[in-house]
Amino acid sequence: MTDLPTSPFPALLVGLPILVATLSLFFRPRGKAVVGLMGCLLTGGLGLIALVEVMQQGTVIHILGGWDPPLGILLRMDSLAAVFIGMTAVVGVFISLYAWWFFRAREATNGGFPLFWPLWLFLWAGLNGLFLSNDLFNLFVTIEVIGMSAVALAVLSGKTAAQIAGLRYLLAAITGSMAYLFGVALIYGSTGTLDLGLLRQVLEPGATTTFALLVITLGLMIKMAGFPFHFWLPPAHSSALAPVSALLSALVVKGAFYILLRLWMEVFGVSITFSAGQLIGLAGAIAVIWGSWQAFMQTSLKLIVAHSSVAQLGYLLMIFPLLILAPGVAAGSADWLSPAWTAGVYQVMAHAFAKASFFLSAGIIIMALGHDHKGSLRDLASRMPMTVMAIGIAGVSLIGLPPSGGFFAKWMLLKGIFLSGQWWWAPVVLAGSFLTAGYVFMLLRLAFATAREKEPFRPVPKGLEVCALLLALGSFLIVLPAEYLIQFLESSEAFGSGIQSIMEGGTYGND
Amino acid sequence: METYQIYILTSAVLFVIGMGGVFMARHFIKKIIATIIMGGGVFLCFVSFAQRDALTFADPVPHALVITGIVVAVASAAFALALARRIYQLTGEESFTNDK
Amino acid sequence: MMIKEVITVILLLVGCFFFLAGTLGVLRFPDLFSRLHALTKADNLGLGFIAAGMALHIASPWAALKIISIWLFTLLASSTTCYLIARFQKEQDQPKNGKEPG
Amino acid sequence: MSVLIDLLLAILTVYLALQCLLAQRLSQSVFLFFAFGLALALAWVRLGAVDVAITEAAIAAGFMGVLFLDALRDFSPAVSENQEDLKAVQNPPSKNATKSLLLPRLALGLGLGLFLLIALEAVWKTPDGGGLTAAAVALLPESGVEHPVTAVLLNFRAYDTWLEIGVILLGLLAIYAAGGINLYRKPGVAAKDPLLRQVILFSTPVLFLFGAFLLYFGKTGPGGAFQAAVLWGAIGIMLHLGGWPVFAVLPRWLGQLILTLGLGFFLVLGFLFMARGDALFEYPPAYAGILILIVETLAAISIAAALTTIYANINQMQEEPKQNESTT
Repeated sequence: MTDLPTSPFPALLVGLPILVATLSLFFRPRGKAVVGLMGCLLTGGLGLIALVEVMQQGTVIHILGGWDPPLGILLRMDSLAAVFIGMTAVVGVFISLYAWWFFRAREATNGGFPLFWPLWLFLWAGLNGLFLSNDLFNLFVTIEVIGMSAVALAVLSGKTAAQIAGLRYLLAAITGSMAYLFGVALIYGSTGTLDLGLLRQVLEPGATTTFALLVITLGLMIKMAGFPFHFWLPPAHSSALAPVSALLSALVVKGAFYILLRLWMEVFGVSITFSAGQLIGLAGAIAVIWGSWQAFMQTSLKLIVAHSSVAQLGYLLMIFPLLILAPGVAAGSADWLSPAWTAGVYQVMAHAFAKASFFLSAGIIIMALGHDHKGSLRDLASRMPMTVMAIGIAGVSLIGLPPSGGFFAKWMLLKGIFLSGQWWWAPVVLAGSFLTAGYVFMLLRLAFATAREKEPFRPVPKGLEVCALLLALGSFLIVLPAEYLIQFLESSEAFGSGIQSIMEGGTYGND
Repeated sequence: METYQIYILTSAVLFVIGMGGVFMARHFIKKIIATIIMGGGVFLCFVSFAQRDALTFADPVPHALVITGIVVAVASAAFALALARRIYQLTGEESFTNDK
Repeated sequence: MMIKEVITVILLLVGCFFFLAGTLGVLRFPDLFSRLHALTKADNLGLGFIAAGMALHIASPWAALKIISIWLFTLLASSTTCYLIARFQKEQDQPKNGKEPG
Repeated sequence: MSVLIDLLLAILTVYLALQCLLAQRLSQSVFLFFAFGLALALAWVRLGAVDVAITEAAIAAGFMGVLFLDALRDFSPAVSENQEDLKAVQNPPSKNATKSLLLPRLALGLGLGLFLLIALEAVWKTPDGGGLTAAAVALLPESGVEHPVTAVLLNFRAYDTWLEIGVILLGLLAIYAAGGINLYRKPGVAAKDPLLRQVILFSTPVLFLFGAFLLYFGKTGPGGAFQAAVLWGAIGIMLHLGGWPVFAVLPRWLGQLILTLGLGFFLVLGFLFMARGDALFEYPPAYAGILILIVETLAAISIAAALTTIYANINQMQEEPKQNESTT
């Protein structure tokens, strides 16, 4: 482990945003925004440079304090982490630019929400830290950084609805992290280490490991709003300021998913049964159908988009049953593992780009019209063609029509489903797509319909529309380097691996 | 029965009490207190293991983790309390109205 | 040696008695003022006896000093709190301008 | 005999936790919460975790308890009964409504009971992983301090501790975000009581000295930055209550500097050594002791300032006028 090349980037990716956030506190509101934006661009650039570094060098590490695990903490940047960091960098930079114009436009009335910048930089540092962390307890600290800054951003608007939703979100987040930490305590007690790499070697199956897996999964499911713990997500995401909604749905919920994936695949393999995977998949499937249906029934644009997040996150959970091999299936013969992993990573990226673009567009519409009732979208195509185009493109990616990133993800998911013979998931994927098509086309139909009476309309800065459109295009462009990207991802140990599930009925090792 | 075994059982009980409290309590403040009780259970679990693994002194790593954890938990609880009080000022509500 | 231990035990027992009396008082007394009285006076006395017993028991004078200072700080804190609570209650009991006591 | 004490303490802790959640009046909950925190602190002393006990008593029970106590001024001023009971009196629910509420609660209760059984089995059967005591002992001489917990906090796992100091600052920012957009508030109403002010003035230097003692003692025994910070934070809170709002009278930049010094210096020091070619937070063993002491001192100052400011902000939420609603 420690013979891997050392790089300063992992440390910088966490340290720098927090340093800039701290510095920005010294400035007055306008200065906070300038320093904050600079910090965001810097962090984004750093993320991309780090991605290139990993592409050239392979996995890099940073041994914090010079103390080897298990006593010390190791930051580890493999290709999976690098791709997530790169995605955060790109989406983060666009959202930051949008936020700059968005808050400039409202500076006169609301003071421009200067606290957005330090909080967002803290959030970014937390996300980078989470992707890089290789230590169970350190992961807890990073999810707390993410959780607190995310809730603080969500309540920034000062609206009552946002604050009630924010408190619900915060209580769910604290409960989730405490459940996670209970699992960590049990794992530490039974192995004496917190390092993921060492844990994989020493973790033994048993009642304690199974229970730890249960509470850790429970905690992370609460954090990523997996069914049935999705209740906090729609109100929190829909009541936040537009750039914040985009951040929350594009990036924050993916953090918990990333840990869940890593821990299941890299650490807890010894305790996972085939039916556990099916259960998670079932939760995902219900989320897909329920979330899409709810989105279809909503009347305001932001609520539609927020419910759609529940559904899109459901797809992510549906890759878990595919990655767990039934007893007796050899890992070598399972040719559906790579498509399933690809589906997961691409679903994360496509959703991040498309959903960010969707929320940013919703923010533009609210800024122009003053509200976001879906009926008001009438005749928007002639007045804001760029925004409607962004919604259209992002919507196509969410539905999963070719040649979008969303299509690629769902196609790979279906491929994995059929190759593995778990055909019962396929109708869910298709039904989800149809329901998504339902609400996306409903919105587009309204946008192109002629209005009976013209609503008052305020012009919005062009920069906002460009950011939303570029992000929407991003959800298509990610398909172009697919082949190269998958090849790169395969250099990560986790990517393409499956779990040899243990027999049902608990054949515990040392019971 | 050794000391650490008593407390480790207590830790599980506290964790479940706290978890139940988060879901079942109605008042904001009680929900926040419940999260702290949950945390108390988790930290007790860590510290019990530290005592079990003691040589000349108890295992220092869980102690350090717990100190970190307590501070983090208190920071989020303080934030939750601030939000709860703000909501009470704005609406006069002391619990989620459409609570499950 | 023997005598010192006997004195310690006696001091601890007396301290326990006062604590018990104080607790009983808090539970049984009718109103806030008499409860405060039980809580602060009897309990502080009890703590004082226990502290004295422990100080005698511990050989090192440095540790004994620490124990005594614990008692002094508790005295300071509890008398201040007692005074503040009592004053608050008194203000509540004598409403100005006919306002209802809350 | 000693098992009996532990058993009693364990039962007391569980009882207090339950009562705290079941209490009818909010004030009871809050006072039982103090008691719960102190019982837990005793449990930690029994388990040989003196550092944790001090932290628990000071931050979890003390600071958090004070915040809860302060919140009592706010929620349902005159009526302290549970809100649901009050509502039930005002408009008695139909039998159906009670029934529909009872069933999910029963299911939840049963589920929790089952969960408790699995949890008890899991913790009871935890295999002995051995912990990291031996590893920590082996590397202690290189850490620059003699107390193993301080070595883990400030050297072996300094990254976690640094992030944690960040979380405290983040908590303060989050409270600003929840309360509105003003970074600075004017001080609240000062306590007029002469006795209170005298007691506060008397306690301030004592608490300061005690905090400094804990901070320095952290090198060799239980104590350290967090414990010291809470004591110093208590000074700030008391001064605030006594009518000397320390942070509101400081110039703005100085206040910010004090708040961010711990986090910033910790990181900048780390970056400096990184520029030399070491890893982040890697200290040369020869200087580790003194560097850790400096980092701890600054961290303690910053945390104390953050705790004071958090209290001052939450304390003044009541007087804060309603913020005008803004459109998304």
